[in-house]
Amino acid sequence: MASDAQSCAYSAKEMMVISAARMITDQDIVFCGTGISMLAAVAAKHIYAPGAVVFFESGAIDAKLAHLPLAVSDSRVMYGAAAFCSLVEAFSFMQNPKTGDRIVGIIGAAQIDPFGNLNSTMIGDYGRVRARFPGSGGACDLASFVNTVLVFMKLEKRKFVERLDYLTSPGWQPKGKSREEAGLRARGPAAVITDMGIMKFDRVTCQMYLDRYFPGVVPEDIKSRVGFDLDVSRAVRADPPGEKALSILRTTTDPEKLILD
Amino acid sequence: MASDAQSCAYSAKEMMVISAARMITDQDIVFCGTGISMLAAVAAKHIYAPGAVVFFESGAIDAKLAHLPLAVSDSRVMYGAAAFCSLVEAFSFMQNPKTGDRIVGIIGAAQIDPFGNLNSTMIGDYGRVRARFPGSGGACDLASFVNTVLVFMKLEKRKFVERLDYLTSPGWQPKGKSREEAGLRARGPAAVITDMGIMKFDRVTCQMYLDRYFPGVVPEDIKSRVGFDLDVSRAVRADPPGEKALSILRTTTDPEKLILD
Amino acid sequence: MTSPNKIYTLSAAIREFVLPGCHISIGGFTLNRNPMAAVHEIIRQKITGLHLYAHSNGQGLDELAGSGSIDRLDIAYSGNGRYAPTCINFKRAVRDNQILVEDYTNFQMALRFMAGAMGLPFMPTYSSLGTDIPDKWGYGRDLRQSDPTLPVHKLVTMDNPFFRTGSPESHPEEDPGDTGEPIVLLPAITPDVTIIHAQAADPAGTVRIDGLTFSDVEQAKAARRLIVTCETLVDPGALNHAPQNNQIPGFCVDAVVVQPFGAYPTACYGQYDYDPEFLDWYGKQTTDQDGFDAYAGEYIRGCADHAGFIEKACGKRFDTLMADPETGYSLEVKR
Amino acid sequence: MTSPNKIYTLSAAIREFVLPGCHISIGGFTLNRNPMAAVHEIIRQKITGLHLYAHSNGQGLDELAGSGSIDRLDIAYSGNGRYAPTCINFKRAVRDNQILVEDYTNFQMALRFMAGAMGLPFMPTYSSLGTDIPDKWGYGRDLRQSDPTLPVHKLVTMDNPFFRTGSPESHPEEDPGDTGEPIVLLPAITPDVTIIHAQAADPAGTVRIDGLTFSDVEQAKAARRLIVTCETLVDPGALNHAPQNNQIPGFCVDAVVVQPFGAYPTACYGQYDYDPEFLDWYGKQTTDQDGFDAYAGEYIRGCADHAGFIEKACGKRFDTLMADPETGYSLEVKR
Repeated sequence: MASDAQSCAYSAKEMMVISAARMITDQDIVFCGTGISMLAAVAAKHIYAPGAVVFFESGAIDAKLAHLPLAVSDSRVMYGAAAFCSLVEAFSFMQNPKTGDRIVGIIGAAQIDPFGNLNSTMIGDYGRVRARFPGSGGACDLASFVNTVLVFMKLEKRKFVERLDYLTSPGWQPKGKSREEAGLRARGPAAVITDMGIMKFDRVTCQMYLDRYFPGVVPEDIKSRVGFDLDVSRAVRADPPGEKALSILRTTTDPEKLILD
Repeated sequence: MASDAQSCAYSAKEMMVISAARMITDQDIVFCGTGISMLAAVAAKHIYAPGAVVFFESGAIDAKLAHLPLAVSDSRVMYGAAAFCSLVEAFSFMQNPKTGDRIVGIIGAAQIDPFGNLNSTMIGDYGRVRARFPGSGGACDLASFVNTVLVFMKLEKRKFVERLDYLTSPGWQPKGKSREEAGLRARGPAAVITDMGIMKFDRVTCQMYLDRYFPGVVPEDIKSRVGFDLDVSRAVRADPPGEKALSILRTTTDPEKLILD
Repeated sequence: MTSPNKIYTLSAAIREFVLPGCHISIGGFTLNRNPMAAVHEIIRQKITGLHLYAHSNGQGLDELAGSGSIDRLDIAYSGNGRYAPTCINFKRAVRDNQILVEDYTNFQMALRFMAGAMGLPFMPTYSSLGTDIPDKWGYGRDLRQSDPTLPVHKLVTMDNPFFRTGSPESHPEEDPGDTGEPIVLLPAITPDVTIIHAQAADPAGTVRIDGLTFSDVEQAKAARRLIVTCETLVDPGALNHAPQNNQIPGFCVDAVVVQPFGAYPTACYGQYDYDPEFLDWYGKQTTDQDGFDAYAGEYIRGCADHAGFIEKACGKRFDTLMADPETGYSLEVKR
Repeated sequence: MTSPNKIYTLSAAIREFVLPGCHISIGGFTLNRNPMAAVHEIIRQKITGLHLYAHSNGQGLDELAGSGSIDRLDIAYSGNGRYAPTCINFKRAVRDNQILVEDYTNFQMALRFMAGAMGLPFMPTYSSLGTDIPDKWGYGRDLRQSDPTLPVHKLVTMDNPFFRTGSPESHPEEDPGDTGEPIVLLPAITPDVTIIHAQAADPAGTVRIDGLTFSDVEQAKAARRLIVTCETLVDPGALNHAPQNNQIPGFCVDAVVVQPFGAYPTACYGQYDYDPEFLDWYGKQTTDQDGFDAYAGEYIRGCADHAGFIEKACGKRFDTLMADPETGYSLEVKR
């Protein structure tokens, strides 16, 4: 992790993006969805890991990303790419352990449970939906196959829940089974990056705990915004974003404030 | 079938090629292997069916075929093609009924039995091989999937046998089962084109019978060169190749006598 | 070549191949290369009862949901980039139980189209093990039993028969407790009709897609009938100079429709960009059914064809959407 | 980019990644784009005990069979166009029981590579039902049981679980005699190393194959290690102007070897043709083992590298093999 000593004013969204970007190295293949996930991937390449390869489920591999895409199908993911592939081929890079083990995936969700299982499908009962979300897209595929999954979540009690309305993407213990018992090769989520801090998962209990709280945030405030009992005893304060990182994010990655707005 | 009234001197190989070419129409998708099969497909396009699409398991679709290829991977199958595809995609066009039902396949074999089952793998016992042939290649795939299969065979007793040493490609009754029982959708071989005449298969008994004998050939001579009891009672004389057809074959299709030699 | 004539007008192609109640898939991905002219013609012809198969059709899906054209939907993802975290007409139609929905992942939907394209009954994957996707069915067993157009199962979880029990050193018979490895089999999709939009086609039906192909090629090959709308119809042979860039041979294609700007308001790589202003406006205009109906009445049914729709929806602004030749998208468009 | 350096000499790449006894696949199809320079380097380094997976490797397969490099072979087709109805060293090695052979169809071998590329344990197909292919195994059950590098079955025939029993009108429970529909599951291939030859690559490993790709892309992605020999190494970014023509991203590639004419004596589309005179001579020269050994001693081990081999085998005649830029093959070569 980079130690950006200097600090200055920044938004929670900027802190989230920088936090994710810090977790990406030059050796990684980064796979991301739309919105803040995509911003984090592009920011990682601009700030910390120019050698990282960003690829999209839409099939574009290592594009120039001269302008920020606003969807994974945006023509801006195509310009200057190293290669194109089909959807099947793109997801096959995840399912194939040779490449899947090197992929860092970044996704969001509507709900998360203590084991990092995710819901991005719906609230209510299946067939009697109260609120509908977009569905898995590639999130379940990613969470099933790749070794490093980063999850972006806004910290709200209705989002951090004891029990999901629908289990879209598997975490460390889907439906009470271990991943191995469920037949899943790769690991559960590496981190949940929220607007107040970063959660990780205990390797023994598979349960979420607070790993980092953002500067200016009190761990108990985070605990009170989670719908289950969150261990905050291990938490330390996160480094604020460095001035240089912020500057690159603002002037190179999203100068039009398309996502940072 | 074209009625080429005029006749002139021609070889048995030319008669075989013209016989196969006559069976191809403008609506067909023609799939062929190496050698005389390929010559027949290209001749069909040159003589009778310019609208037919020739494609190769190597993945070239509707190429110009400006020069005769000597293997399905020859760069001459690539020039001016309408599209390229992978091997998996090429064979998938056969397995998919929408396209597979329209494909006419032309193959050869080392042995054939009364039901049109083919051996292109080996003589002897598997594991104790007396003579080895190239193996299925795409022949079994073709014979499994497409509705119209034409087989080229030299008429010899050791090739037309009661019992195959190895069943590489399924005919009308593979291993004593109907194709339907075996799980095969498409029909068995439409015709076996030899150097002395053309065999077809009885729709009731699924057995081979002589349909056409070539000019100058006596049906009983054909019967004596077959290792099982061949019904020759229905045979009629085939039309000789027309002068125009022969001329196109010799001057356009294989002017270098690469296969006709 | 002596192939039958495949050139159709859009209205004739939709009328002949998109029958009420049929199973359909459309090409593209969220806000890129959806066959929007064809989607609008379906709405214009008031074709209903459709079963739509989509991995991630954003705009096309949402307009078919808003217009009441679809009854059933197999889907992986229904967002539309920054312009709709969840497509809004889809969202409303699901909440109001106007469409039956069955959820899959993007990989799974792509694999299902691939199985159809390959003439296979199913494709395997390890995706969705441990989730609600295998358990929650949008179409119940009774419906599946009575409707032969539906697969008999949403999916099937089986033991991988090639799984090697025990370690390489141990004898497998000593590991009776080893229960193997589960794997998911997904049923093939063979739509009655697929519609895709491409940059170019020739009269024989050879198709060239520039940029990403998404799952269009598999969707095209899986379908019983295939309509291709294209920006440009090129002369016979013109595409044969670069066969490596042509994805679909003519023998797969039933209708070729010349339809400039046929993907608008979604993007078409190398030709034009998506229209952020329209997509923003659409999102606000169609938040309720009355809003969608007003939009469809005025902008779709109120226009004779796609050119009329573009004139009304975009007008002179269209110039700002035209793609820069180097990057393939617009450098001028305000997003 | 800061990727590790992937540029290798041919001898270093073969030495590091092609270990004795390993499982290997090579790209190309009969007499086109076989990685012949690499095949010769394997023979030069006397690497033996290989398990080769081939759909239709003509020349490359035959030289590896003649040199005694391979012990086991999964194969679909072993001809070499007009130059060998059945590859002759392969034929002799099989007759003399020097290699264990297991037969598949071309589609099946391509599907097995695809399964490996997709990270799947198997792929289904309807091909080979009713034939000897499912019944005759080259590697027996005992060998498969004791050798964890082999799949536990050659293939598995199962009932298609999505098969709809009975007619749409009848209730399936009334058709107890309907036994379903068989389908064949083929085990994935994940070679320890795949070697392909391409027209171009860049230092990050991005690969561009011109002309047909055969099964090279699937073979490349299925492998644990991938060596790419290429006609030309291009500057970083040079291939990014046409991403649709690049088939393999750098993150799949372990070694890039610059090897001009690396497919000779097989063809390389757009670069040079196969060499009929050499292939005819090879067929006569190597009809017996002594003949092959003499050839290998003088032409392969007797030459330090591929350039030396070409000089000896072809010399000035090579000029007549150079491809015409319009057609991609030679218009001068005598066939």
